[in-house]
Amino acid sequence: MSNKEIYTKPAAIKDIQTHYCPGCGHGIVHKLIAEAIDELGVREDTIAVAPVGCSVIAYEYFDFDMSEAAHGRAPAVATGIKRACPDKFVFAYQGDGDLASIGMGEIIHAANRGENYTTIFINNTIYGMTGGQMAPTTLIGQKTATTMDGRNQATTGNPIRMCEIMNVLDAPVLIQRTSVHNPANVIKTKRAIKKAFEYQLAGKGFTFVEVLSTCPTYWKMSPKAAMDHIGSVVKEVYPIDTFRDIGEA
Amino acid sequence: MSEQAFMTGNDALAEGAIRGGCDCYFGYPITPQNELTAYMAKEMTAKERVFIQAESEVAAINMVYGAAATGKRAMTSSSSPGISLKQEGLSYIAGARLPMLIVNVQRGGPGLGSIDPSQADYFQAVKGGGHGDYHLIVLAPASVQEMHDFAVEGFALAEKYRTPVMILSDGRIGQMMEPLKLWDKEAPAAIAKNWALTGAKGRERNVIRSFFNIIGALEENNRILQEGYKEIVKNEVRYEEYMMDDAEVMLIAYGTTARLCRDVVRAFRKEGKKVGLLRPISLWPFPSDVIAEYAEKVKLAMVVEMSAGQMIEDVRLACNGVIPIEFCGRTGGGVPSIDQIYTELLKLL
Amino acid sequence: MIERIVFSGSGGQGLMFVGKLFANIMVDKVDNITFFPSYGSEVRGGTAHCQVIMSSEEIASPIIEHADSLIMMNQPSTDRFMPVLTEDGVAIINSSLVAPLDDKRVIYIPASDMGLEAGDERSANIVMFGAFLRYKKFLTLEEAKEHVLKTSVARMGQKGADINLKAFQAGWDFS
Amino acid sequence: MADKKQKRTYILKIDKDKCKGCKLCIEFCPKNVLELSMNLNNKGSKYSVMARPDDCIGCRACVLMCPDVCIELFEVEQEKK
Repeated sequence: MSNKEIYTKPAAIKDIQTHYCPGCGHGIVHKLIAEAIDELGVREDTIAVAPVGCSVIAYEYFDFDMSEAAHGRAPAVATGIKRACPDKFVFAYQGDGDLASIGMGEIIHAANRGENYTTIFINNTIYGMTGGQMAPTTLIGQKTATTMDGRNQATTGNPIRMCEIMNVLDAPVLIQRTSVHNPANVIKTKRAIKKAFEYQLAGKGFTFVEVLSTCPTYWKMSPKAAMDHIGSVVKEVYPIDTFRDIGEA
Repeated sequence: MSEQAFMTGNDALAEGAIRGGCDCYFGYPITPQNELTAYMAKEMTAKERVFIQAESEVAAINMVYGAAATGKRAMTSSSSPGISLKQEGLSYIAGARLPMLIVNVQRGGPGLGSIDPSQADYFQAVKGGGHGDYHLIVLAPASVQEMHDFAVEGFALAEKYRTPVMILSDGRIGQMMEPLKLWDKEAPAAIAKNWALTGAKGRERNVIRSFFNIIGALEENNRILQEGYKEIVKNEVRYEEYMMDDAEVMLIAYGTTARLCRDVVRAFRKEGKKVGLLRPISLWPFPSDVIAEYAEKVKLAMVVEMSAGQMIEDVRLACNGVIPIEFCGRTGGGVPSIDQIYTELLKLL
Repeated sequence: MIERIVFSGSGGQGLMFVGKLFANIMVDKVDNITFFPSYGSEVRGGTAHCQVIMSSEEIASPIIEHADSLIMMNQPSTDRFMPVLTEDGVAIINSSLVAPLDDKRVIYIPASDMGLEAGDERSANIVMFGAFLRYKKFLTLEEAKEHVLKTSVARMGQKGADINLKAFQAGWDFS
Repeated sequence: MADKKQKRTYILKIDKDKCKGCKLCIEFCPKNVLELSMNLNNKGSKYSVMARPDDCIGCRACVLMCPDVCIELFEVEQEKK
């Protein structure tokens, strides 16, 4: 009697325990990225950029060359890397505070230049690492450490929809929002990430995958309840959709 | 026969960086260094090297960080307000121990200030500028020739110590044209960079970072930085002595004001007065030892700066109260005239 | 030897061009030379100017505090720089655009009108340049014309260069 | 023909020391195969165990939802007669 492998740990991720809270979506996305890199055979050509935020030490978990970037500056760092080494495979991993707040300028301009690297954008509607403060993506009414009574539109504005903002730019070739709130959507997220990577490898240009993810700790929910919350509430504000896909053209 | 040219300081610096092996330039417009960016736009593109006009100074320095992380020779240039914006990135670059070249063609401040020449960014350049315990190697050119030469050797110097190198110039040297000899040899050789991000092929992965979350790891990184700084202090102090042999009075100035002081020295010498000039070329590491030695020989020193008095603090530390240290300067984009320096020193004699 | 020259006019009158051309010609003929353009805030007040210093000794500052020669194309330039002209200096002034002064140091030349006559009023800067070089004897006519021709062809083609040569000759003959 | 109808059997290999006990695998399993251990792992947390292996249909839901990459899935190959 022998065992046939159906799923084993991808080589591009290290065999160590992450520091993420139990049930945090970061781990799921890390795993999907590692799988895609393994399947595309680019681990030894990969240079990735980790952001500031909960995933600041993503470089501890992936087994390929990585650079850390200052808060919000990952698109500029990735631009520098990719322009210096156009034959390398480059992606930046950014959270919503990093990308949609302090790094809004960098991401818009990297996208607008059509930089040929991939952005994986984790939207969990909150600042996790700093203790659960309001993010630009925080939902109206969502309670955070800095919106104790719930985010108030009148004083803090509205949730920023990054895919929709990206979609007014001419250069990006793939703009897609996915989610990891159930197995079917995890599979779709994996497909989106892999497609984005393939477009980059074919030199198509800027690719952007926004992944709706959870923060059970600061949403004050169980991991499962947090996943269900995406399905019932979060995705109503952030529609799961392919906003643009012109990479095949 | 070396190649002769007649260029502005900004252009000469740009050409020096190119001949020094610059692979990637990232900039953002700001006067009075715009010619440098424009020169790079033309020449780097023509040579199929990397040129990007970034969306901000912040982005430009972080693009440098990315390119430098791959082991390529990367640089940026700006002027005072823009250099302030780059401090975040510089601190990260210093912490991550990435070699790179940064140019500050100083203008008046604080704030938006003016576009006139200034030396008011001395503190920022030599005392860190950004957060954390770090230094840049800071070179202060006093001529178009030095703008060129320092850029040529800047990358190799940065690589030798895995540290950023800053060329601290000002609007006057950046804008003026002078004859110079262009570097006509191969770019100074690069040092093997086994730390660079090139893809983890046949080796353990590399990580470039300034974040160390394990207790003691940051301290260890800082210890490595400080060891490197000790080496730099030991090996890289640069200065020029002008008529200092028998000097009884020592002028101390760098860059534009040092040029003016040479004229002042000559004027006093014509009258038989023993005035000399000590010109720090490396502002960090600062030539403290040589200044301390002269403090034992001269009876007075006067520091001349286009600021309210910044380098004078390092001169005072070096002299340690042995002699009186006087100051002559102008702020806000004003440049002292030779007459002003002469008159102020004459009053002290 | 020291010679400190200010070229000044309004933006577009080509004084920066002439000053730079002059400095580029002289760079091989003198021990030390600096060229300094006005930039940014200095341009305010209606003058775009540049300064050339040539000296047998090293040059401390590229900024002129006392000028030996002025080439002044318009009224604001004249007003601004006449006060720094030395006692025995010379000012070449475009009388087409500047009111006459009672000053022995001034050479008046109707450069704009002469440029128009040469084929383009924008060649007035070259007229002034011709008059300046003839007066100062830095170059022979042939040498000067060769440089003007070469630089003008590169910048504006043969037709513009022909006009510039005509303008230069007119300036040279005037002084 | 009898072989084809034979029920497939799966094994979930769970790295108990990497498991943080978030229960996503348990909650998303359509066949209620997994449950939390009674014991603690070396991080002091309860961890997922394959409590009812016979019910596993190899659908990968647990593998997909695991944020800690600590579940691997194998199919037990029956020996051919």
